[in-house]
Amino acid sequence: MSDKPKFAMYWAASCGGCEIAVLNTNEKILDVDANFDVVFWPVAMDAKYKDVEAMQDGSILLTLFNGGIRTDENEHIAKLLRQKSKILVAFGSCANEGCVPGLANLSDAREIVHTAFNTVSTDNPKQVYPMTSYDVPEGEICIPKILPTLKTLDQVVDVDYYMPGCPPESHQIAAVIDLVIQVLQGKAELPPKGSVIGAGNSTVCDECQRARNVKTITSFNRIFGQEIDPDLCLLEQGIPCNGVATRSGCNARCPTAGAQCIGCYGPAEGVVDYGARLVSAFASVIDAKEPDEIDRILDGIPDPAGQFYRFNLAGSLLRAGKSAWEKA
Amino acid sequence: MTQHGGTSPKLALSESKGEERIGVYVCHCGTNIAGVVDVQEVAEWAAAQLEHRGVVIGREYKFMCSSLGQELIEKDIKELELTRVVVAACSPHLHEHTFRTACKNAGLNPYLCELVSIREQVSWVHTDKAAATAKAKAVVSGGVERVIRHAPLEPLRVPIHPDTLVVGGGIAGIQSALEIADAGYHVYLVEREPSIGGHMAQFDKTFPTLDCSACILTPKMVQVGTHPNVTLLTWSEVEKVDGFVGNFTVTVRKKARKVIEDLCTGCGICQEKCPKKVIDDVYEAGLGYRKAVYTPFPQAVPKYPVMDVENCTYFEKGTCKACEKFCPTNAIDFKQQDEILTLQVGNIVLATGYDLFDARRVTNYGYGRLPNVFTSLEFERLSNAAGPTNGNIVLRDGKTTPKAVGIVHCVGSRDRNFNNYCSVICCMQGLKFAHLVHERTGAIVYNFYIDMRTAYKAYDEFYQRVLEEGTLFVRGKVAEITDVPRRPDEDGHLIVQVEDTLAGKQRRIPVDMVILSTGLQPRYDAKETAKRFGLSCSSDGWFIEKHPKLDPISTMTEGIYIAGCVQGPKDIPSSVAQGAAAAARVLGKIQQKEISIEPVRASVNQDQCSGCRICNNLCPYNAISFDEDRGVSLVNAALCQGCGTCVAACPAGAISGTAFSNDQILSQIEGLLLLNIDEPVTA
Amino acid sequence: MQTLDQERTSAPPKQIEDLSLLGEVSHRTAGVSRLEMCIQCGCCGGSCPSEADMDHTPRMLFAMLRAGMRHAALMSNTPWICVSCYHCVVRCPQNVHIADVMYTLKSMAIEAKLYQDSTAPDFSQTFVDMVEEFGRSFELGLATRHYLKHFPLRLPNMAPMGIGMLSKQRMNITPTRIKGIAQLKAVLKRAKEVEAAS
Amino acid sequence: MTYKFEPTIIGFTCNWCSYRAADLAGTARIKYPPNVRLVRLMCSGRLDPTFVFKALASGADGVIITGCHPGECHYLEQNYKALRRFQLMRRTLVGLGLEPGRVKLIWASAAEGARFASEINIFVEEIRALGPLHWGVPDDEEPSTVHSPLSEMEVPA
Amino acid sequence: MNKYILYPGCSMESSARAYYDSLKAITDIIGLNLQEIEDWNCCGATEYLGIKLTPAYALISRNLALAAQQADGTRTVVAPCSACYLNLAKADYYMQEQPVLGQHVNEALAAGGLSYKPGSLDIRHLLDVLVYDVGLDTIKSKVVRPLTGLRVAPYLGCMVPRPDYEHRWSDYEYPVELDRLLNALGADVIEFPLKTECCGGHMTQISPDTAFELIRRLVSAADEHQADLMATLCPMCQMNLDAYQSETNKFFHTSYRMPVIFFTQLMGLAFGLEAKDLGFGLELVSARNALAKIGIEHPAEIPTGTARPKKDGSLPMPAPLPRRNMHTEKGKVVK
Repeated sequence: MSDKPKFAMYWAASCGGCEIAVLNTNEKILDVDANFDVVFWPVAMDAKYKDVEAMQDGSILLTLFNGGIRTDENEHIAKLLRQKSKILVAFGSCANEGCVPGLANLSDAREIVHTAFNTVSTDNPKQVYPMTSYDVPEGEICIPKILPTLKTLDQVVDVDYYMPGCPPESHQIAAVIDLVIQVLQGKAELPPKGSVIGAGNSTVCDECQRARNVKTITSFNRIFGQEIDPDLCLLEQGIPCNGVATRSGCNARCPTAGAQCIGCYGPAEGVVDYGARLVSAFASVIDAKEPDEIDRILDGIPDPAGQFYRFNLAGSLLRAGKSAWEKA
Repeated sequence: MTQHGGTSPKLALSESKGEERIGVYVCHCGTNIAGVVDVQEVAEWAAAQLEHRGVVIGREYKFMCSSLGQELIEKDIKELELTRVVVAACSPHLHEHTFRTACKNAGLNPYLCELVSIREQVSWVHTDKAAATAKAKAVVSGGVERVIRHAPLEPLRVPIHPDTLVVGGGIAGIQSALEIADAGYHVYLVEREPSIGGHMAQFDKTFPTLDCSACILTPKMVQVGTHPNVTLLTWSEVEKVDGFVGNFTVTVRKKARKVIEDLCTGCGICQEKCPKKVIDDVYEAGLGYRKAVYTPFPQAVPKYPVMDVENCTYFEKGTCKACEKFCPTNAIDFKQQDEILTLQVGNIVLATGYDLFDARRVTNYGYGRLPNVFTSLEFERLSNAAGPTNGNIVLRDGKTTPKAVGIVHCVGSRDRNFNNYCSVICCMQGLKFAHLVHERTGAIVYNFYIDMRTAYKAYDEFYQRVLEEGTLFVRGKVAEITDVPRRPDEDGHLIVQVEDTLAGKQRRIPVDMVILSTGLQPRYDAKETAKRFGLSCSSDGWFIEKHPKLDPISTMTEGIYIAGCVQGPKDIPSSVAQGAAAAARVLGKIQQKEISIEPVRASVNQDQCSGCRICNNLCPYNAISFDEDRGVSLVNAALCQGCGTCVAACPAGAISGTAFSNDQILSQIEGLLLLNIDEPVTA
Repeated sequence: MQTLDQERTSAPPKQIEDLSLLGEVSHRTAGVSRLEMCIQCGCCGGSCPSEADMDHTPRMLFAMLRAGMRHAALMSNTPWICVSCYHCVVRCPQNVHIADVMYTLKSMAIEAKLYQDSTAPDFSQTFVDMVEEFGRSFELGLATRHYLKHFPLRLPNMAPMGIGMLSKQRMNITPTRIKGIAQLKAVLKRAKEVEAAS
Repeated sequence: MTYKFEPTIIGFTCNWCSYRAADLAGTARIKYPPNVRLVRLMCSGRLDPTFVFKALASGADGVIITGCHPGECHYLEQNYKALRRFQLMRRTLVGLGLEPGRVKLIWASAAEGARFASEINIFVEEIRALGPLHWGVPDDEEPSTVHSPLSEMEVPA
Repeated sequence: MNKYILYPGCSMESSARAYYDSLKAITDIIGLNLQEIEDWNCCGATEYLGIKLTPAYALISRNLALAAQQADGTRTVVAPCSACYLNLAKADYYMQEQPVLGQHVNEALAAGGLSYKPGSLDIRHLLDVLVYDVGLDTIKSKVVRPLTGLRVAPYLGCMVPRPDYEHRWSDYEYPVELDRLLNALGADVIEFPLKTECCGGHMTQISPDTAFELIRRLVSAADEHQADLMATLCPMCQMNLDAYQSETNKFFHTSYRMPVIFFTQLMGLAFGLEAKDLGFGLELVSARNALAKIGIEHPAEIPTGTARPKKDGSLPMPAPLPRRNMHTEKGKVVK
């Protein structure tokens, strides 16, 4: 084994997009190889958990952890990697704030399993459900157990840095890799622990080229079925664009391409609850004073929880565990 | 860099552990608090259970606001090196200033003190001692969490514009304007009628001394009219008020008089020649006539007449112009238009007065149906030497002198069907009428009252004087006044039907004239006026003072004062006193030249602002502007009033507010919820 | 009639429960009586068209309730003389439900068997008996029964009127009975049970 | 030990109207249940939905927001912004699985001490009827001890 | 066509037959569809309330329950009789004001398989519906024989305009609805100051002397105002003033002959119907002379009401207060 610093990357409850984003850095990936010894990266190389367990505590310099904590396996590995890593980065929206898998927190874990194994799209006439352990002649087979809710990485272990995005933009990943290498070479210093890296300080509007005016919204509309002015702020056109509250860093990709921001970079610096910011901001610029008129306008946002918490639900203040009243 | 979004609240708590040294002071307020809240337990609990949050001392004391109580805090700040102070006592609206000053005296920034209310919001509204004590602990805990996140602040200094606006030219407004003007400062006095004088100008005599109302009022009116420091704007109304204490911008509509003031000499020829007679609903209370061009009364100030275009023959039919033809100075100008004036003032005194209760609403008293039922204001005109009958007290036929007169108290007052409050002046007014009727006609006079209220100096003596004059008093609320006789002796009379509650029997008393001692009620447009000036009205419609006992002159809006009946029914001496008091307040403010105001202001972190412009039209004071070049929004601290709406709206979290920051409030919420109040149930 | 003075001297020593009289009356009155709000202004007594025949004006009666003068208050003929004209109700500055308080006092007097003259209670009871029997009022039966019992001497005077009413068919000779009389009886029976229990 | 449920309620008040109404209720000694704990803001327009979420997340069973009557805002019209935010916030909370009755907006002027107290009375009873707010806290059910040594497992790829 | 549920009340079938007959005669003309509550019972008048509270309100509420059950596309119950109107309206109001009363009543109703939710019906008097729903314009348009020259004293009695918890009338003491309706019929309407004074109510049965005095006041005032007849809307008032008028005359040694007629009878006359189809002749004090005036030559002008003081030297009177709904605009000054 070389004496290069060790690098690890892990995926918990995630889609794999983060890995692809890393590979999308093109030749920059070679810098990783040149500067690091990749010791654990399930998507890219074969490895056993026991190999990681065997490592000395803190022996991995940098771990990029993507995915939320959905199963006991996720949780086990998160704790393990925390123990073995000097720098643990919550990488991508899932690890940061739950992302789309976090929307499962709107439902009970049992409901989720039920939906997965026994709905019209699943042919399961015998009502077979997976079991966490099963005895076969060869011995006992185990699969991970699902946890009641999906948690973000920092709800399970201490996290050093946060790198948002679904996935993080490749140019931001490249910049972070550059930074770490410069730190290794003694040319730069690490930011304070707890910082958000690979993203901007402001919100998407900061990087959005669309023209913006004083806002008064008389209706909320979906993006299709109407003429969209390509140069004007989408929100001003009644499109519920989350860019106003979403951390900058993506170069306003979606609004530039003509689609509204859906918020994958999460809340801006210092914000406690992402959805609350949007609720407040959108409602503030509605042009109505009568409750009925306000309701009529708000009907244009048919699913406010989804609109405001698509990425942030597991990281929100309420975290959307089900309340008692809806339980059967 | 700050914490990341989803961080758990528990982490936030431990981070600031022990950074501050906090003193917690719990006031007994005699038994006001200590009677319900176990203050000792609260203080001890804070010291023990909140130690990890930085509380180093918890004390309770009989009266924290006393000088000894304040000294206690000052001593602790110095000796225990406190960096934060929490006082649990009364409402911050009462004593926040007291405790901040104590901190300041001990060298601690005054804004590092938090006063939490355990009196108005705990001991006075709860009865269960255990629950109240638990809530007091929660409130203290909220205060501790909040105060940790306080930052040292300096009060903002705002210059005071030396000019003052007085709205309403009745006796209260006149008094206020004169006091300020005499002190050497400029006053704009705005009155919507053609002349100042208000209701007092309509009266004949004033109780209890029976001075002639005009004799004591007109000199003051003339003084106002000629004072170099007073700009008198009659026939004018305030349309809009912008700004805040020290710097109000007021828009006034000066209605077209159709008379050029610079040319008019007030000779009165136009009124004399005007062929159109109109019932004068305002000054003569509907009992007399005026012309279409008129000054409401001979001593009017200013002397210039106004033209009533709704009734003027020229405006109705296009011909006449008698006034123009006869005016010796060509002062009539039919084309004159309303003027809009913009005034800059530092303070405002509102003295817009009252309306008379509409006695037609009490149908059983027959006012408006039975000719010889009069309202108090009608009787004032009737008995006034300058009134329509030259002071002869006669029936509505204009000639017959009544032989028996009934005076009914509490008309429209102390009655849930109309106004539920006591109108204060009606008893004395009724007694005054009794005296005048007795003196001028020798008629038998009955006074019908529920309770005789003659508080204040020399008032009860006046009651006794009227008793002595032989007025008959009947204790009972009059049930009805009718002209339908039941017995021959009732024929041709008005009959006052009433239970004589002291005799315990119903009586029907024939009289010739009934005078309704009509109550006072807020101006019909009081709500709109309140809105225009940013004030609030009580449910009755009177303007709300800052404190009902200790500050009946100020309002919740700094720089705006109230005087006279706009605050509630009152007699002339009280109106004058309040007008003068308001003037004293204004003068005090002007002489400070600048005032300090709470440093509650919003500001934008420009690094974080993305220029999304959500906040741009949220500010009613236009304090938020957008810098096109830099693509960021800015808050002008001089215009900001500190409401915090933009802070709450900023989607990027780029706007923060002093004294009510997100951190402070979130921490307070967490502190408040430290304890829950579920009661253990013994199984 | 028992006057205030007599009550003061002749009544047995005051019982504590008498202080609850006002509350009891208020509680038993339909709607929210607001009886405790009375300011003794006398507007009710002044308004009353039949006050001349009353022992006490309503105002005085309320003062007696406040004073806990149970016997004197229930003996007063005032509630029975009340013609339910509602003048006092709409004029009352405190919006006391005066007419309904009178109904309450009548029912309390009947319960306590405290009244000077049985004419009115009997009339009410006769009326109610007929309604309970038929579901409709029956004027002829009511008038004759009532006058026979209470004003036998006036009957001859009234005869022309009665004959007029009958001849013009303004009085039915026989009572009308509603179809759902059983249902009505059941409802009233339960109502009485509910009343007794509350 | 079992506990009788007593709702805990956070109330947000405006410095100019409802906080003074609360003071007035106190001065007039009008009683209301001790379940509500008040936070003073300068204006209902200052109310950030975060505050409400925070309260509900930290143990409050209900939140009552109070402000000046429409048209009577001390800051001219900021209470309308509070109204709009409230309506969108309530929709969002419902989407997150909360009963709409746990948050309430009422108007109370500085003169309405009695009204303030009666609204508190009503709201406390409404929340009492709804029962305690149980958010499924993530730590509710810790997963049982893992049956097999995970280290033996093939890493899923 | 306006549809309503009708609660006639006992008197309409006996002593006030003229009221019912004339009402039935005019409904089609003015487009009023009244559907009688099936198997209604007596409202208890003013008697049951003085005996037992809950049974009294249960008795009234059985009618409300039946009405709500039978209501077909309407929620308005019309009662022509004052006491019935008041009892139904008051029961509905008190059961809302004091929910425990509503609970008790519903417990009782349950014994008959009935229930009533307070506030679910609107209880209105016939006159209210005629003036405010049908409208005076419609009524005026149906007049073919104006009652010109007939001096009518409008008399409402107590229980229609009072206590009026729902604020349906222009005033408690001097409501103008009946005056306006009679005006629309072309009658000379007297400004009758005692229009809502008491007729004596059940005092004719309990304390006749008291009742006679009240009757005297009304009849003499109408006579004083030179009324040809009094128009009323209350069976009890009609009965007391009409049937007991001769007794009253005997008692006071007077000789009044004041006919007391239901306002619906006058409507029928104005609409051109035959007097005999409108229940005329059922009154004990005959309206023959009064009717003779109609259609005959215009009588000499007689000054109406209390004369206003002459212009010369006299002082102006205040303008009348705008009427409808004045009580709901409490505190608002109408200038």
